[in-house]
Amino acid sequence: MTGPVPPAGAPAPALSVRGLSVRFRMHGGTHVAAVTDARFDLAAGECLALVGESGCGKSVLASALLGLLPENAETAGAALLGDGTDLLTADERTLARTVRGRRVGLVPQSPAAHLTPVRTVRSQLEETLRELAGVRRPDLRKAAAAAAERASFPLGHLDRYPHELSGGLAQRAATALALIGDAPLLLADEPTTGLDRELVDRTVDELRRHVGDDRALLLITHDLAAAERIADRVAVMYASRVVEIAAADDFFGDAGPRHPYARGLLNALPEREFTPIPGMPPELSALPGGCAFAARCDRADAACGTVPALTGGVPLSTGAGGASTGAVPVSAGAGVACHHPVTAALEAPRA
Amino acid sequence: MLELRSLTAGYDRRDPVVRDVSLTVAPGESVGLLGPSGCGKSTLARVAALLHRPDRGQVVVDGEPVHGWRHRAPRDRRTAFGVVFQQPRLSADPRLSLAQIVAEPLRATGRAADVPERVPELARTVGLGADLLGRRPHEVSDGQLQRACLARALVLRPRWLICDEMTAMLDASTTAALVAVVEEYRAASGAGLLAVGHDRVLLERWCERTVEWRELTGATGATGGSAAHPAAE
Amino acid sequence: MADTEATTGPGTAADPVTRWRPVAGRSLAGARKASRSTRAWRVGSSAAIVTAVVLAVLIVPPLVALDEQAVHLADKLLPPSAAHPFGTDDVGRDLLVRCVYGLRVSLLVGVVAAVVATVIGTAVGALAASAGGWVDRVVMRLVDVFSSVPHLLLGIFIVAMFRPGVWPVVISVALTHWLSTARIVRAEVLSLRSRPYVDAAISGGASRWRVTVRHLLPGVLPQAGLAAVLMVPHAIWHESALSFLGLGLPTHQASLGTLVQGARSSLLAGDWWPTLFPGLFIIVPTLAIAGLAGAWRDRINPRRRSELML
Amino acid sequence: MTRSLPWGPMARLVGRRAAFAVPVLLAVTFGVFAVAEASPFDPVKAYAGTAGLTASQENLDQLRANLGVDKPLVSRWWDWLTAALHGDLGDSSTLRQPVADAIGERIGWSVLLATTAFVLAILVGSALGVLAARRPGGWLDRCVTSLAYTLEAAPPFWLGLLAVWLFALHLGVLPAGGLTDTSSVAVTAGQVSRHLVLPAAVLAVSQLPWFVLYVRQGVGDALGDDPVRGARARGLAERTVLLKHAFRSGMLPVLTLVGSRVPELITGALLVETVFSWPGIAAATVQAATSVDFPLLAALTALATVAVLLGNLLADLLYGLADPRVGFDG
Amino acid sequence: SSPDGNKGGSATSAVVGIAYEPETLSPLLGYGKDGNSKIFDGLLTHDADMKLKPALAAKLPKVGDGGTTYTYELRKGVKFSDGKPFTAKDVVFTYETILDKKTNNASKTELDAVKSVEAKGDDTVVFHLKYPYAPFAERTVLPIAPEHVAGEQDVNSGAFTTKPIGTGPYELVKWSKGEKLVFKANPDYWGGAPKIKNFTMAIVKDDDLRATRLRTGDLDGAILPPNLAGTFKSDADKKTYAAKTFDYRVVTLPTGNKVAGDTAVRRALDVGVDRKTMVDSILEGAGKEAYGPVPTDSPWFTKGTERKFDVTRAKQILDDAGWKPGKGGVREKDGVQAKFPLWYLSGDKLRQDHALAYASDAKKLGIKVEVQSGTWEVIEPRMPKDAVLAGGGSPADPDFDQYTLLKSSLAGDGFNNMAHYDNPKVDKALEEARRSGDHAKRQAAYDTVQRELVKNPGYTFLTHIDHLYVVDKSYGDLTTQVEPHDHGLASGPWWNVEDWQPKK
Ligand SMILES: Nc1ncnc2c1ncn2[C@@H]1O[C@H](COP(=O)(O)OP(=O)(O)OP(=O)(O)O)[C@@H](O)[C@H]1O
Ligand SMILES: Nc1ncnc2c1ncn2[C@@H]1O[C@H](COP(=O)(O)OP(=O)(O)OP(=O)(O)O)[C@@H](O)[C@H]1O
Ligand SMILES: [Mg+2]
Ligand SMILES: [Mg+2]
Repeated sequence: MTGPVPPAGAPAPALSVRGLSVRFRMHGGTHVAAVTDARFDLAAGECLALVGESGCGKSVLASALLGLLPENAETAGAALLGDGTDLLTADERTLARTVRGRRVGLVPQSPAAHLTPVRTVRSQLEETLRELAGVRRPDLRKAAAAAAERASFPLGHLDRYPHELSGGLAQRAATALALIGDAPLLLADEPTTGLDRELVDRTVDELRRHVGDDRALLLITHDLAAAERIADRVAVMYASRVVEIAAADDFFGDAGPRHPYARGLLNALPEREFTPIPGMPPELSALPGGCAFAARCDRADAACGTVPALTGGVPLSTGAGGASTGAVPVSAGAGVACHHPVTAALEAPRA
Repeated sequence: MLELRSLTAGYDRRDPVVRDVSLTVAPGESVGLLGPSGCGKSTLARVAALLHRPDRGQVVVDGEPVHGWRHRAPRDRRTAFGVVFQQPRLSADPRLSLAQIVAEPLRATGRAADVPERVPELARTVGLGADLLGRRPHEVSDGQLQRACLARALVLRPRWLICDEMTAMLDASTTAALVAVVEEYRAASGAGLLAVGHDRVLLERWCERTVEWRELTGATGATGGSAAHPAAE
Repeated sequence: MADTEATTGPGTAADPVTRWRPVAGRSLAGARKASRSTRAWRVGSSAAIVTAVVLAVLIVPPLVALDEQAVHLADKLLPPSAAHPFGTDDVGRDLLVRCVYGLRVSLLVGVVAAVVATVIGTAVGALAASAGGWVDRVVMRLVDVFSSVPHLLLGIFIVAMFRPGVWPVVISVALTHWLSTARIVRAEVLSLRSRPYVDAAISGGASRWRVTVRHLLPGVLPQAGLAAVLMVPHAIWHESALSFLGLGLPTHQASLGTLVQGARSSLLAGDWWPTLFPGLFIIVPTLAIAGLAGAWRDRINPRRRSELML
Repeated sequence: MTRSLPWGPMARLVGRRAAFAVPVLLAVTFGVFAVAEASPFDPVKAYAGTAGLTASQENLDQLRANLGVDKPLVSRWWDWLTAALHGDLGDSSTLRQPVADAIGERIGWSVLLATTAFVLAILVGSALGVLAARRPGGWLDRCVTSLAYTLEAAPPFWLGLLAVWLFALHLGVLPAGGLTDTSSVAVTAGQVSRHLVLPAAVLAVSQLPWFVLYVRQGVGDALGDDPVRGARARGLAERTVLLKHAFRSGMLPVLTLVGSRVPELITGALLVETVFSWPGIAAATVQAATSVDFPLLAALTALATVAVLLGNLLADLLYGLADPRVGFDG
Repeated sequence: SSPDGNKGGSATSAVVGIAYEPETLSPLLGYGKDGNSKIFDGLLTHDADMKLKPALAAKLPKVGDGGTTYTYELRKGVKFSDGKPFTAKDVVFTYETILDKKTNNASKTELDAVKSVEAKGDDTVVFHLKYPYAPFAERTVLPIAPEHVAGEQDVNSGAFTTKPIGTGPYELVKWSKGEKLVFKANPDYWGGAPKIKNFTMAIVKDDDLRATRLRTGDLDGAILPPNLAGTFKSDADKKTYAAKTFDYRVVTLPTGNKVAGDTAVRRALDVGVDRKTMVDSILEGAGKEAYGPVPTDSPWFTKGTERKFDVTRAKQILDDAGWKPGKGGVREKDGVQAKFPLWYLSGDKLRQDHALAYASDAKKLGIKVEVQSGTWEVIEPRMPKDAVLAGGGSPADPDFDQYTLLKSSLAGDGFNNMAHYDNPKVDKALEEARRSGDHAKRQAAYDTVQRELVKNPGYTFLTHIDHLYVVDKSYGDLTTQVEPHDHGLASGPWWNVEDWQPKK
């Protein structure tokens, strides 16, 4: 199920995120730290699943990569595309003309809200085809049908307005739109909400197929089954930080995640224990000084008063190891940000 | 008893989405409704919550057939249903803060006095911090917004809960937490639940009974071929 | 372990090493979004102008007790000077005094008419749209009836029925100008009415009235507010149009509209001051009001709120 | 397979409006009769003009009888109405002409002027509004907005003078007034179109501010909304985002304006025609009103009503088409 | 600046801008009743000095039967522009139709004296009057309509009202309402074909625009208010003509008002207003001080009735009459404050300025004049009690003005005698002057009237205003008539456009 892993020393990754941070300025001078110091690489042909508790900053991370943050946001760090374009500092013109849709595609969360309400799905599809794929007028209808087909969007609903779509239909429409640009990097923010299992599988398979060998996919999802189905690696976010990056096989396999939070997340699945992680996530406007998970963690001790760095420790899989990226040894392949990570063999979760 | 009897509903009289569907939820019972995407589950949920007038058929609440929908339904009828909508972004007034969104039903029904007590209590239950409560919908994540929407649905202590894909945009832990919140409430109040979703595993784990969409059609509500639904391309 | 990492990346969000870049500045290609300080400055100056205008209108004329109609034929059309900072008009009246008096009258006409028209228009439009059905149809046809008689005609009739003066003008402008507001508000409400959050409100037990007031009206306030602001200069326009037809305020009584209107000939003869100063007196307060309204709109706009800090 | 226009609902809307038009017309014409009657204007004095200043009372009384204005209001209205239904609109006392002739001769020019101006105002207004909304707070935005408010305060007779002064006198590029060159008799398309430029532009400019500011506001709001974010994320060109997404959503209030600005347009036309010696019918309206020229006034308001009703119908049809969430109710 | 492409400046055409548009072109409804209608001719017409001369009549009328019959011998061979001959029948038709009750002609009062009109053969017409009416011949300048055309139609709304046919020097080519009237020369005009072949009157109601259009060269001539005419002073191509007029501006001092009706107040105001400054500033010099309806340079003017501006004397008069200074500088007498309202027609700048200047002058005397404006509808009911800034003036005969202005029996009759002036001596003199055919007697009677007005003014006459016209110089030196208050279509330098001899 795992895709091909990029060989070490391969050309620059499709996306390389370095210390990306986003915060929102709020009233009274406070800040909401939505993303803090994210660092990871995404190679061509690879699919990275980004999971984490609701509100931990996944969508904000995606928005930051597309330069679509609201105006009260501030960013830091860098997010480099394969050719060195820094998505965080590129000017709007570059982003609009060459990046969005063309080099970085997005399946937005809340697709219904992201469709223009006064135009039919068909017209929005055709327009995108015309602009991004250069399809000429006579071929538009067929191309639109084909694009809809890819995302399992029923052709009979093409002439509907967004408000006339069910949640799942809107989701599929959004996916269809995002696939048109054939972007080398695709950000899919919850592309399967509102879909039934069969459609989820079809959709993620299509995404995987789309990625193939030369594109990369950042799959933001709550649907761990979907992540398991197509992801090569899994990144776990908690309270604005990436707390673990692991190969999917390890994460979902016997070894299991190493961060206590990630383990809790898996355990909460209905097919497993279906119990929430105790306690509540911290408010991003007032993050605790040390490890943000400490308050909910049964392993916490005094050491957790400092923020743990994302360290590789022992490479857990064949994933593109830290060695290849030199200066920032742990950011790319796998790692966990925990003072007391779980060792694999000990506590592998059983469904 | 919430009975949906041979309901036909949709957005175009000539081509209804929901055809001849029947379903019953007993008080205190939790029913999960499974169905493919786009088959009409949300529509049915809206009919059941008295928000959408069916073309044919009857909704019977506690033995009394419903005659008015939306504003025409008597207020206590309407508020007997707590609804969590599928798309939190669209179902939250963008001008109100989360706290106001939760408090709104109390205010609308003249129970503003309860606000200072109920809202923080519910916020705690669904896991919304004070900081988030002061923000407006576009300043929070979808999941956080959905928590507020659940709190809004519960604030009037409804006798029937209708959760339309409540957890679709939630992570596993939050899903588990919110399901726990609903179950706790049901245990305390004896409310009936109609949970709409796609996730068979989840619904089977959550609900006492799950039904498939295609089982609902036909007068008996047991058998009968489903009308060709859009997902069937 | 963490300490070793501190040099390669920021530790916490508050770490001084983190170099934050605002995104506001690059929200659009080349567009320099006004920085917060210029914005605040703009709002501040608008507020200052409006305050000054209100003070001038309320305090100056009674205090100074100048005779705005005193004619000094010998001093006609004097350019601005120390004695007459704004110069004099073609029968030798001091333009500064007349501008201040005119401001008083015109602002009264403009603001009262705008407020009345907006309130009526918003109420009618919202009522029609949220009631829907035949109420909507009948009310909107009544609106049609009203709008069918050209505004100026209705204005002429109304003004003619009274003695010429400020109030007939106010009434005639207010009564003829709520119609577009009503239609705009109705259309917006119709569009908002079908939003899912209205469903949520209904399910929460909100009455029709409450849905309208709490969820629909706030959504149309920007539209109605814009109509109101636009109405201020428009009312001044109307007042001078009525004068043009010989039916407005007594033409010797200073109002900004009539001042500008009366100065046309002087302008052709090359005397600019009788036009310029009253013109500025119309435009500057209007822009100031518009500026304040814009700031207010930004405040109530759910999306811009986080960005604007007053 | 493309979604065809919703002819059924549209036809029903048109039908309903047509049915409503009858009572509306009755109400408006009667209203005008009543208001004119209640006004202090005296048709006889107006008819007599300056001659009336020295005319004897007896002469005036005779005139009153001749003009038929001594009858009670209701019967006058009824007479007018029944005659009008038989195609006789009566004689205008101010124009000393049958109303049908008077209107027939001049209405074309008014319609030409008003529609040109309106179309111009909508197009230019929308364009400026979109440009201003693109960069809120930018210099273009500030210029356009200030200009719009300024123009809103400038009545057509002012703008008219300024326009003539600039274009006819200083630049000498456009004629200053009239339908054709002042000394020529023939009405040629070329001449009319040259003479149309200034009055139409002035009328358009006087209508511009609402369109500019509403488009600006609508587009500005839409630009901050999720759908536009979605369109941007898809990588659509800025032009497309602006026109096909932000403007498509933001122009909805403007469509309403199309209907509700018709009365203002008529008001504007009424002044512009006077200022530019344009031989249309609107200029006669004021005279008809102050002279209480009932037949002419009633016919003109009926015309205005039809224009307003059509404008509103058009607006509602467009709105229904442009915003599928609203439909064709009303 | 000399505009290129001056369309009208060519030798044979002229375009003039006027402010008023006639409602009708039918003489039967009042068009051209004071003569000079371009399309039509009257039996008589005025020359430059406003003296009567024959037009359609071959000579001036013979007056008989003690001033009650007027016999006109008609000019022979005159044709209407449609080729049909003009006969006595047309004259009878015209007058009878005007006097017909069914005809909506508001000025038929002017023909009140007429009992009947009789055609004697084809070329003699006899008017029988009800009473001797000395100025009757002045009334026969009114245009003659063709019976064969106008008689076939509804007189009030027929096509003739907009498409007239007459005997005059010009034929109407086109009347584009609200825009212009286009005339072409009548080649068969009995007085000889005019040199100006095409004559256009552009209707430009707005003064400022008219001035601008004149400047652009679009117009060859235009009537302008003093301040705008002034802007052409330095223009080498334009000449300004100031037509002398009988057009006065007057403040009515109604007898019904305790203050304005007081003779002392009236007299004080009469000498205490600064007419000279009004002429200089408001009229920019284009006018004269007025002391009565008759302008100071008219032969009918009674020398010595000029009032010298004298504030001291005015105050003296008031003091003597018991008007004592009260609070706020306003005089009082018997508990009555010396104040009264003064109305002017709203929108009329000239009257407004006169009213304001009057009020300012009155204030210096201790009389508070409250200036107010309104339409005639508003003003009319107030005329018996409130002062009004009125205007009027008709050069043809002193009777036309003075009788309606001063005759006590006409007080409150419409706009006649607005001040409710009541002076038996004046009444008697007016009646005498009206009935007498003898010039000297009439002169004496009007002298009496003017002297009485000094003793008891009733009105404060302020100015006689010149009508200013600016015309392109290429038409050579033009003349103007003495003009009445009403600006007829054909007043101004183009009163005799048919006789213009353009230079080029
Ligand atoms: N405009 C904003 N202003 C302030 N805070 C914001 C804003 N947008 C998002 N946030 C905050 O940033 C955090 C991250 O939000 P984000 O939408 O990325 O969450 P998420 O991980 O995508 O959650 P979900 O799974 O629910 O979509 C949330 O806590 C949210 O409250
Ligand atoms: N307002 C509307 N107007 C017209 N058609 C609509 C409208 N809302 C929904 N539909 C259509 O009705 C059908 C059923 O929609 P509904 O939202 O009930 O589906 P659903 O079962 O909830 O699907 P999902 O699981 O994707 O949310 C769909 O085909 C949808 O396109
Ligand atoms: Mg998200
Ligand atoms: Mg659904």
